[in-house]
Amino acid sequence: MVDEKNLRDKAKEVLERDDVRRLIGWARGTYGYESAPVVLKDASEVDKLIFDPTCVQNPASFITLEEKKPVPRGQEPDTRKVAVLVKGCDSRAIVQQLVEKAYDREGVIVLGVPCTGVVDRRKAAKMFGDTSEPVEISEEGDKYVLTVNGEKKEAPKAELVADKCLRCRYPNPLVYDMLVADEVEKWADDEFADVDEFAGQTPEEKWKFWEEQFSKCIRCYSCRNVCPMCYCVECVVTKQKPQWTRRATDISENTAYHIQRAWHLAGRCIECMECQRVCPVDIPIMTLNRKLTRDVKEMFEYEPGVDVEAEPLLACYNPQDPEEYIM
Amino acid sequence: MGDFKFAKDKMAEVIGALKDYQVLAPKAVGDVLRFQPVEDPAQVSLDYPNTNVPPKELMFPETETLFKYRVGQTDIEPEVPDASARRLIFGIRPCDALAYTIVDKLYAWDFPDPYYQKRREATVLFGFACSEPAANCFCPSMGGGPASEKGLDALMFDVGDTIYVKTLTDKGEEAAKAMGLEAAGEAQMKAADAQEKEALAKIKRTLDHSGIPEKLPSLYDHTMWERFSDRCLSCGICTFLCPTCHCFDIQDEMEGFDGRRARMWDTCMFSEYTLHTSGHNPRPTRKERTRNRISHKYSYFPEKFDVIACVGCGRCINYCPVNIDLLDILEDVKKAEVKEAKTA
Amino acid sequence: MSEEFEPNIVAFLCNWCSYAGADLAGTSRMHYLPNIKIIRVMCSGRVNPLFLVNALQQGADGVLISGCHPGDCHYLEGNYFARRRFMLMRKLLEHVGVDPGRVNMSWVSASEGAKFKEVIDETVAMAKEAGPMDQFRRRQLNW
Amino acid sequence: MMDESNPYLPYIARIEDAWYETPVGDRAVKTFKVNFVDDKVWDTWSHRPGNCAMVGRLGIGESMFCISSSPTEKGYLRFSIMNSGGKVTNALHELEAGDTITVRGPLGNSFPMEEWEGKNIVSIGGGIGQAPLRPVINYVRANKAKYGDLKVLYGARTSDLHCFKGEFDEYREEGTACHLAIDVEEKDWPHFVGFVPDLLMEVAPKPENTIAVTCGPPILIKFVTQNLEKLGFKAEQIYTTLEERMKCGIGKCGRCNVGSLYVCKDGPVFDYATLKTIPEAFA
Repeated sequence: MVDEKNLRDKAKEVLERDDVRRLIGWARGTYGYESAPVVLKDASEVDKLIFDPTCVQNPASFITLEEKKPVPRGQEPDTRKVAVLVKGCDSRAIVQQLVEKAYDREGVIVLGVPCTGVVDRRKAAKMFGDTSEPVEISEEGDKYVLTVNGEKKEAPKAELVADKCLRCRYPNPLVYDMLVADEVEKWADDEFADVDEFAGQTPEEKWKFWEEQFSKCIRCYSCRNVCPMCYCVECVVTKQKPQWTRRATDISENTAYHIQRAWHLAGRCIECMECQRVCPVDIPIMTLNRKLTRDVKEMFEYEPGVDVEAEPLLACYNPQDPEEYIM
Repeated sequence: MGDFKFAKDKMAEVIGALKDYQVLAPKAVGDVLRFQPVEDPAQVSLDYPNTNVPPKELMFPETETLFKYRVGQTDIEPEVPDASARRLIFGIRPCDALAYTIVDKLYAWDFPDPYYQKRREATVLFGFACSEPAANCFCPSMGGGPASEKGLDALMFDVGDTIYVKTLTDKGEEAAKAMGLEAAGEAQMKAADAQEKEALAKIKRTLDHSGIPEKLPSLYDHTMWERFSDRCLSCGICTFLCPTCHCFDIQDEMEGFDGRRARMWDTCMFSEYTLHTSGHNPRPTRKERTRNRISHKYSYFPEKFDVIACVGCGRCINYCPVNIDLLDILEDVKKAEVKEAKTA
Repeated sequence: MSEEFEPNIVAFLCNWCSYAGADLAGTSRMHYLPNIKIIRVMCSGRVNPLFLVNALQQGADGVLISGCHPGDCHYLEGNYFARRRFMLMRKLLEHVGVDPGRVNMSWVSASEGAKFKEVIDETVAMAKEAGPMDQFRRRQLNW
Repeated sequence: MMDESNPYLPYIARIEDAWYETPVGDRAVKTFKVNFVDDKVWDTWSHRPGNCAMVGRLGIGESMFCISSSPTEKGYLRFSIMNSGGKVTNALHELEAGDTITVRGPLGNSFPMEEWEGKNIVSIGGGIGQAPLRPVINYVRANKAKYGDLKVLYGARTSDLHCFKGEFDEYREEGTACHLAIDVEEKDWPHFVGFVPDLLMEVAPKPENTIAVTCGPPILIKFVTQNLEKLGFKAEQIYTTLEERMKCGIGKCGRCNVGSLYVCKDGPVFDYATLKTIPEAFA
């Protein structure tokens, strides 16, 4: 369990430093089963910070989401650091961003939060209904205790926990400057059973599934924007010259978009599942990423986001790489 | 206008009787509801809080051809929808119908938009009163309500085994006749009244928007926007799923020698929305874009058209993945001191 | 009526080996199938996997990427990068339901005119088996 | 006016003549003199100085450009377009005489030429910003009796980059003051060297009964308006045109708003007094 007082004290300590510009963490949401990501700029605000199983979002996304205006002539750019609270899965995003040299390691202060799983709001809403009040959730043994509209409710952890946590192999942050709680023990492993199950279908069955899913897409690009690895300044799908993907929403362009999105995460996806969580039309986007994760692991024995010293997968090669289908 | 009813288990027959109309009703793909043409009337169900994607897409489709052409030729074929092809939206929620009346004003303003207007003319709106409002509904604060009649041609109430239909316009009356409905009695009307009161009581969230339209312009430089924009993803969920958001992009597409000019949904939350060719962007960061979204809905639109471009459907709150809560922002707007420190 | 389906194949050939191999096949008067539309690129490593998706969108029934044999790349390592990319892209497309026979890769050197003919024949045969690509082709959808 | 039943339908126009105003290359300015393929369009067409039109190419797209010919120039329209490297400007620059383009307009508001009757006019332009000022100048020249004194102040980085070079002598022959400027000293340049705001201070037009119209890069507009106020011009006497990204041109698609005003429909011409009330206008 994370002691919120300790978390806030550490955050305060960091925010009081002169060389820190902002701290990204979680605060209580305004309603429902999810917290709200929050960017603090002043030590006086640290009481807003929380950590509990509602903290599903990946704060690492918000490091690269910040748009910097051009610095006016005669002024110095603000080089102060960004502090960020991360769970184990979120920390992999930072590792991968560092692997890709998205920013300097010195530019960020990572406060690691060992995590024992977060709640999937969709599962919780199905079980306990919608609520216009924020729900507090605490973990007691293998149960979650929720306060929904003032009433205490209980549910087995396994039924509410997010899918990503069911196969979490990195509950403890992989990169950090300080931990705000003691490390926890790993409780799960990833056998890629979901990938195998899907891959067992015929091409017709697969396409029938994706045709239905992709045609739902409204191209709001939230899956792209929330992704901590999608930090290009100009995205290929919105590029006009040349225009690879058209803005029209039809099955052709939507499919092309989703293939491109998944492809650009090949060997980079760190499985925080944010893309799938944010989708307003419930497209199981991670099914594509999971397939690539598995293939990358099998073919190239590579796992993104675990080793800061690693080279990006597609920026390196091994002469012995598999080439079974090449004529 | 008239009061009618039909038995719930006769719904397929009632919809099937609408031979002269294309009937559109909510259809689920997985957990996601959208209005789609009814293929099998037996599949229509009225058991839902509201559709994920608002029915604005029926008047203003995600992608819509404006006209077609062929390379090297100078004739242009407009693709204006046929106003005589009648459609009936079965089960539209009162908030979404109210949204049409707001967007109507924009599309009727000076250069009337034939694409939107033709579709709108051809469509009959059969509303469905809410008995179980969702957690983030606040329609009564925006001039609507769970059984608001604004913009509707008929309003249905689910009263036990029966659906009570109250027709509100000639268009609605005509459709009700085509459905072959029987007359409703006192009992259904009373039940409907009771249901409306009950539903109203279930709506928890409220907004007092008085003063907001006048105050917003003075908060142009205010730091409060950053409190929300710092966690904004710059995605299009809030605007694409908003029943009153109406912005679009126009692009040309070529397929061999055939071409079309089409318009598609666009959103002020994307940075490329306002990006000039020169690279200059008048709204370069999420702060300006968030401010523009709220200001447009709550200040610029009412300034031009005398009505706030929001109906309180709660979709932008429900689907925002980072909990940017419209009501939260507006509470901050009300609290903000105009003199508060400007941004550095 | 039942005309046999003739697939459209877009082939990205590297300038130094495969394109020269195709040239050799031609000058040697070998007869290879005419279904292929060649796009000459400087190196197989230049082929962005998006080209492949875009080709399938624009009416290709199959795509072939061909470069120098591993170790023979004019730019030393371009084909190694290409190999990684297309191994993964093929798997991804397969997961979406695209017949893997539509995505082919080969190593053809400048002296392998005969191999080039074989590769083309095989690619066309596989695309024929997969049938017309109509899954996410642009067909003036919603026009 | 436009096809009232469908404001999205463009007219097809044929390019009668096309020439470069500035040396060919990056950010070159090319002027197109166009005429409608269907002569009947002229029966309903009427534009005013300051109006814009969506000019485009089928298959590429359309963008908003100001009509750079005055309504007093009959039988054709002129558009002066800078190749800013975008999809549409690039494609338009490929076109030559005989090619067709699409024109949708006239759009937006215009300079209140009637209100200005009897007043002196000062036109202050920089670079391609002269394009919306040219119709004002030509309109005043064609209606000399109705207006007072006309002064033209115009600058660009080099003398090559001056648009509408051939017309300056015409202005002078008619007795219109024409003050030119370049940023950097050039051999045999008889006119002013320096920025346009400085040129303005040197010419120092009197504010009495005078309207100042300015257009150019944002930085020029900013300093010109400042200097005009120094010279005693009131905000109501200063007019400028704005520009934003546009798609529909008729106030529907949303993107060109500055505050509650749509540049495409409520603009592009604004007086400085109005702009002062909208912080976003200078974003």
